[in-house]
Amino acid sequence: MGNHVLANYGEVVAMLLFGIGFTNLLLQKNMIKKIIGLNIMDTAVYLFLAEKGYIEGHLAPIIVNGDLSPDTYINPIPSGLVLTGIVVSVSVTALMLSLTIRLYRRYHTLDLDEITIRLKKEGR
Amino acid sequence: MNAILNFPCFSILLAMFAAIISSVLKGKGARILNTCVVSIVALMSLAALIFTVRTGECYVYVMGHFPAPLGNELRFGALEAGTALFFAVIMLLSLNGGRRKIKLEIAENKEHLYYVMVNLLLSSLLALVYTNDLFTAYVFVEINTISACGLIMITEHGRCIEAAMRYMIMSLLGSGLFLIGICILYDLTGHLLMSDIHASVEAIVAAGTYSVPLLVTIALMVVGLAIKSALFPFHSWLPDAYGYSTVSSAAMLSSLVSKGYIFLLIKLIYRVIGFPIFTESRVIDVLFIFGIVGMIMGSLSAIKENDIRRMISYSSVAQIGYIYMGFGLGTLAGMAASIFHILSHAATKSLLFVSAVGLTDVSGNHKDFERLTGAAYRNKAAGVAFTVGALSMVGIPAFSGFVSKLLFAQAALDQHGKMLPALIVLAVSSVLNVIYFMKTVIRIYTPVQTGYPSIKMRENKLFVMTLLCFIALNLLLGMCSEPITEWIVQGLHVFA
Amino acid sequence: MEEKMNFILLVPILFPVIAGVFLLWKREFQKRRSLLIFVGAVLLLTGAFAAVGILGGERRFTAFYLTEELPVFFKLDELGRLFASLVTVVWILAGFFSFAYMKKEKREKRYFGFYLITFGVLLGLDFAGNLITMYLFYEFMTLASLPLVLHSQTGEARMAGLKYLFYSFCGAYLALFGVYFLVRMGNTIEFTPGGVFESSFLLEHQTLFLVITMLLVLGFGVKAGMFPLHAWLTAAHPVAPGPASGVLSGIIVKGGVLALIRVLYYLIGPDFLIGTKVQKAWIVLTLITIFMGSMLAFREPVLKKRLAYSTVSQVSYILFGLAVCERTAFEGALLHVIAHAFIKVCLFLCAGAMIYQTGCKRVEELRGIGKRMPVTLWCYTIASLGLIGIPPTSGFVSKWYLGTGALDGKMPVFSWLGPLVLIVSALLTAGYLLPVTMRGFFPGEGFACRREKEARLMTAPLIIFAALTLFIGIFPETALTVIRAISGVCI
Amino acid sequence: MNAVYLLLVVLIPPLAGAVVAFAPWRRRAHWMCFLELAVILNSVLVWLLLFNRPADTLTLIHFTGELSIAFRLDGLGTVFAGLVSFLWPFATLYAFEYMTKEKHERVFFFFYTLTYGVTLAIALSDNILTMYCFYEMLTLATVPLVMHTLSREAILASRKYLYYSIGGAAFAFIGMIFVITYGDTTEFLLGGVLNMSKVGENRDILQFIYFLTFLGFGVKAAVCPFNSWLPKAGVAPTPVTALLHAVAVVKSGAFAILRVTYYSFGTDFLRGSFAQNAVMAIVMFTIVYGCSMAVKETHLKRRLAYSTISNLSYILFGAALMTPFGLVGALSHMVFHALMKITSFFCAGAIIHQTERIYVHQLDGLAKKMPKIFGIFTVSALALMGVPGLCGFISKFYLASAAIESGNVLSYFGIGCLLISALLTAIYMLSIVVRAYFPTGEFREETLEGISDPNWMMLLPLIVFVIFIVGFGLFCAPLISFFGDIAGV
Repeated sequence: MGNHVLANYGEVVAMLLFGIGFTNLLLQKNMIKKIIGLNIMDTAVYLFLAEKGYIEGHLAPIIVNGDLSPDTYINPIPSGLVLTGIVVSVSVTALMLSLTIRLYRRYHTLDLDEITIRLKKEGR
Repeated sequence: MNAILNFPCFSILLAMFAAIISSVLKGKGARILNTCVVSIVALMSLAALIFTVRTGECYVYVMGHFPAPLGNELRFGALEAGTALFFAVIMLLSLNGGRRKIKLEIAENKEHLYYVMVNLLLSSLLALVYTNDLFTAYVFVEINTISACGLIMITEHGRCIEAAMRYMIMSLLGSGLFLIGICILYDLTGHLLMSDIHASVEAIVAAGTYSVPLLVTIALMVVGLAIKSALFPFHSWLPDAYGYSTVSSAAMLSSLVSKGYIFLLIKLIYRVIGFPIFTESRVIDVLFIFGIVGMIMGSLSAIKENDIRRMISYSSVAQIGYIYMGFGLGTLAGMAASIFHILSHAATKSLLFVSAVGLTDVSGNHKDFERLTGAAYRNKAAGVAFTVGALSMVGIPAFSGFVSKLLFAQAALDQHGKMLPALIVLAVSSVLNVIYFMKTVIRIYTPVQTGYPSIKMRENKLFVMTLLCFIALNLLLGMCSEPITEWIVQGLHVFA
Repeated sequence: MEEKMNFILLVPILFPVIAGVFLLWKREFQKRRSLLIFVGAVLLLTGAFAAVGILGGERRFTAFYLTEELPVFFKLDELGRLFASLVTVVWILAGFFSFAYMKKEKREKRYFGFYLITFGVLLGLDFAGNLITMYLFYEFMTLASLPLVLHSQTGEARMAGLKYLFYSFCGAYLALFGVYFLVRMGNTIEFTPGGVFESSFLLEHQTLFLVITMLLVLGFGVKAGMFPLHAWLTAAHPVAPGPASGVLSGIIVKGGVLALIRVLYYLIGPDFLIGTKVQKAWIVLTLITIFMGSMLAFREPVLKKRLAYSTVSQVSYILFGLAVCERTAFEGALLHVIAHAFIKVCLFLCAGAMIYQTGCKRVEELRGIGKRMPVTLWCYTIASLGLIGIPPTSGFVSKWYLGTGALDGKMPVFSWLGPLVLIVSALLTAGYLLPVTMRGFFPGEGFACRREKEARLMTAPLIIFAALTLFIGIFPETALTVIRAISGVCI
Repeated sequence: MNAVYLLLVVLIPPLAGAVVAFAPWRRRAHWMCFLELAVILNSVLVWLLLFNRPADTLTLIHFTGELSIAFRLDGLGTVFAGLVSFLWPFATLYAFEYMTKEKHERVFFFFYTLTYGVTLAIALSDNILTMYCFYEMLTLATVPLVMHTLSREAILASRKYLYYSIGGAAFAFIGMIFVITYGDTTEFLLGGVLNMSKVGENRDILQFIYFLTFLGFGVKAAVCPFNSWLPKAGVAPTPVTALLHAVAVVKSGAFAILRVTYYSFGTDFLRGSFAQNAVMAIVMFTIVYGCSMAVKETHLKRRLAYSTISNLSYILFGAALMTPFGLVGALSHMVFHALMKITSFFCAGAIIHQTERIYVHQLDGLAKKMPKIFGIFTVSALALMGVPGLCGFISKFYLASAAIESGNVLSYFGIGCLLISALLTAIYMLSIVVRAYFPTGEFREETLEGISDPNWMMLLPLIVFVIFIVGFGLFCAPLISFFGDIAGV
């Protein structure tokens, strides 16, 4: 067990980070902190993917010198996934931030629960 | 015939391009474009459906030039085509039914943006239905989330924004879990295409290795999708989001968005993990329990609710519980029943939302029951439609809800361990449904003297026509269920 | 010829019923006299029809079928004859008494209407040839006599009437439980002396039959005022008009007795009962009733209520005789049926006459009544003696038979306890009845009053009843021949 | 006759009702005549059908697989259809007169006749699914009738009615599923359709499910824990309470239970099981409970409603005996109780219509002013008590003898319950009669000025019913032997 953990420390770190991000997204009251949690979570996934795709001693999957042998490069697909994921994450973060700004403008607080309570009091 | 094989891909692309074009159009243009696009998608899906039902096969469409292990694929059989058709039809009807409210509630300079979101939603839904690639699925899940969020917050109502925020948070939690699940699965199998993953998973199971990671993966992905489709304990965002957004959004969210995720889940179960492996895992029992708890709790919350829209929303929670209970039964019949219920609930719930708005319109836009008293006399079409929807929810024969209840019950009989709880919860939940839906129906048919004006049917033709279509759809599902269930079973057979 | 004339059994039943319904349905008569003539004619005619039936030979008649298994069937046997003649005599005489008595009451038409209907129903009860027919008339008897109880329409009367109704139905339904079983289990429901069941069959279902019998006894016992369901009797009988309470106490309670004889001696068979717990329980109940009735009568100040309690006690003499299941006792019981009928009607009519004349209801108010109404009080006295059981009245004979029968019976305790209770009760009877006579004739010092005019229509029936009491006491063989014929086939 | 007529008799009433409700009518008399004629025509058609029973089945819609909506006329259906179609024209006639004082008449009559069609459909159902469908439909068709007055009380009552009925149906639904799955066929066949090889080890579960189904359908038949809707529903106009809540609706519940017991699960399968005992215990309790509540109740219509609760359980007692004789008893009480209860309800309705008195203690001395109504009421009261010579006695007799026949000790206690209930019936019915005929001293006749018997439209049905009550009481051998044929005695 211990061996496995040591051998795959990258994955372990990724999982820990994922957990941290997830908990933050779930439990933080402050919306900005939630968004940070979201980003930590996403980054953890990318770390995991990169770790999985990396092969010791191989090059990044960019063809240089016309070398087409697969043994030269690391697995390109995880890298592609990471890139795609980053795009998604960015857009989601942007949307979240814009929502946060709206709410802050309207209610002058970043605490989502407080906003909810205030809305309930308004009764609409 | 080859042209038809392109239709799924075309429809996704069409919707996406329409979204892009809409962003530069005025409100009216965007509206017309959207209507055309949805109709065309519906027609294309219909063609695909007829084609696939006739051939009874499943087709793989390769995107770009890379073949199987590397490239991206679409795959469609009867089930996918039919679902796509159904989604398009429901979307068209929901939009038409809420057209007036969209104009009223959304600022004029933002109307086109609404249609951008709708188009995006359509394209992501279609992609979820058709794709054969897990990572693509993830990307479209996120697109779906973003567009759904846009649909919720477009009215700029304070509660909508708050609801959108909550929705986003829950969704992101869900998609985060889903994503990490994909990654681990990829790590285990080395594939992203569903069919290939399936082969590897079978090999892994046959070898008896990696059983824990596999279980974790299944759990992560299922829980992720369950959160996104508002299964019971994860439903906190739902009532606000459905209750305060504009009606078309609410109808689409409840009948399409969550159903899209559920469809993806079915895909996951059948095509990625494999049905036998899935049924052997414990996850299925968890789903079953959450399903039946959701059935009861959703209805109980609905009974307490004093706001018609929120009540319908809570009813959605209960209905999603039904669907998950069907999954949880772990039989083909249960799965078929769930799929039928996806259709029937989508048709009924959007009908309810649309007609509820018709009722609140003639009650000074108030949604509490006190003010809704007698609303059915002021807006007759909405009253009738709401009654039909309610009866269907309650499970009165001749309406679609009855058939799904029948299918669920029959499916439950094959599963000994789960038979009695499933049946009894089914009955209890029907009783609860009766309580809140029939209470509402009686309320809206109780005449009182109010100052609210009534609406004549002539003044609102589009609305009435939409409701008629909804009712017809409901009766179609209820009366002619035989071909539909046959189609579902046939589709399930070629699905994997 | 016999065959053809069988429907004649229906005539005395239907004729008064139809006449009664006609009377109820018709508008008020112009003159009271015409009403009386009509009623009198109907009474006499019915009497004549009944006499034709009673005196004729053996007759059987099936009127119709309720269902295939349930014929409404009439049959005249010795027991039926006995009861029918009793009813006829008493009814006609009490009817004539009513003519005088009802002068002071309102709603005469209704009273006489139901009086006639009840007459017919009672004859039907007596003529009934099988269980269902009897049950049918048994229920109708309750319903038809209810308006008689309710007649005065005071709050008290209504309460009493409802009490009467509910107790009666309670009894009827208790019995009906047994009736269902008897119908279902037996080969036939026609009354056959000695019972219709094979003894082996009875033994096979012994527990069941014991339960049934107990229920039947309790159920029909209600009508006969048996403890524990006797409370209606003392409420209902006194509130009715005088003659009505007379016939209620004298005749209608005997409906219960008849029903008990029918089911026990003609369906289940007395042999089954002997030595069982049910028999013991029944005897205990009757003895309790006898004693309790007398005690309660003893401390009752209102005359009519006192008489009602006396009925409770006296009818249980009859039931005791039936419960012993012994021939002599059975004969005594039947004899007491006759004796008690005449005596109790006579007593109630006397009480009615006193109330009519003086308005006094309580015993202490009746001081010196003998001076005012000597004829009435003489009749009262004779009847009282009869009830106490002093020779040469009929009560003595019947009680003698009851007592000896009980002693002959082979029961360990009851063969001496029973007669003892009878004697104690007789003493009590003397205690509660004779004070009226004594105070009536010997009011004591300083009592002055004049003799009042007694209506002849009232005194005549009284005298006849008193005479009958004496007659049977002196010539008991007249009745006993009939009774022996019955007991001969039954036991 | 052709099986298509089966569909016809189901369809005529709703169509006629729709014509009445939506066509422009000039005068009340016109549509009244039209409706009455339509109802009579339909009843005549039904009776023609009963005498020339079509042998084949009429299938309308295929749901899925072997499930279909189909009509067929068999013995049990004959009884119920005959009963309903006999009563309906009279009830309609009565309703015309009664409803003169109420609003929204035409809508009322639309639903009233609609219910006729639906009830017939239940009677004519060929399989359990069809029956279930129309059973639900019946609830929906009758809700508007209950809430007719639209008072707050009526709304609450109809709500309760809906919750109870549909809720009950939800449980009955489970039973239906089991019959569909474990049966050879979904049709109704005397003796049951369960396939024992399929049932195998699931006997206990199936028996439990039968119990659930019984309770489910029992809601409409007002079985004890689920009976409180029935007295509440008494706020409806009297023709509704009389015909629907004493006959059509509640008897549909009983009919459904008879169907399920004798024709689907099968008595051989159930007899002696714990389900039978449980069911019988509940029924016995209801018999006594209903009567006791009736004694306590002072509102006239509610009292009759409680009486209905108790009497319905008589029918169910017959069902719970699970012998052919039990079926005979149940059927005869179904028919006879319908006659008796509709009569007493109509009398109550006539009293309300003429005097607007609704409580028992207000009825003092009324018999003098309304001799016909109270005469008829008395007869119906006596019949309900089970006085021999009236039809109530016959059905009770058959129930009791079936109970004895069955040899089940629990059923002996059932007889006891029947008799206790008969006593209580005597109390609550005769106290009304006594009150009306024998008012006490404080009563003043002047307070009843201007009250009289109602007109012929109300009286005619009552007189006809009374004739039948007495007639069946005195002579019912052919009817009983017909029931015997149905039950296969």
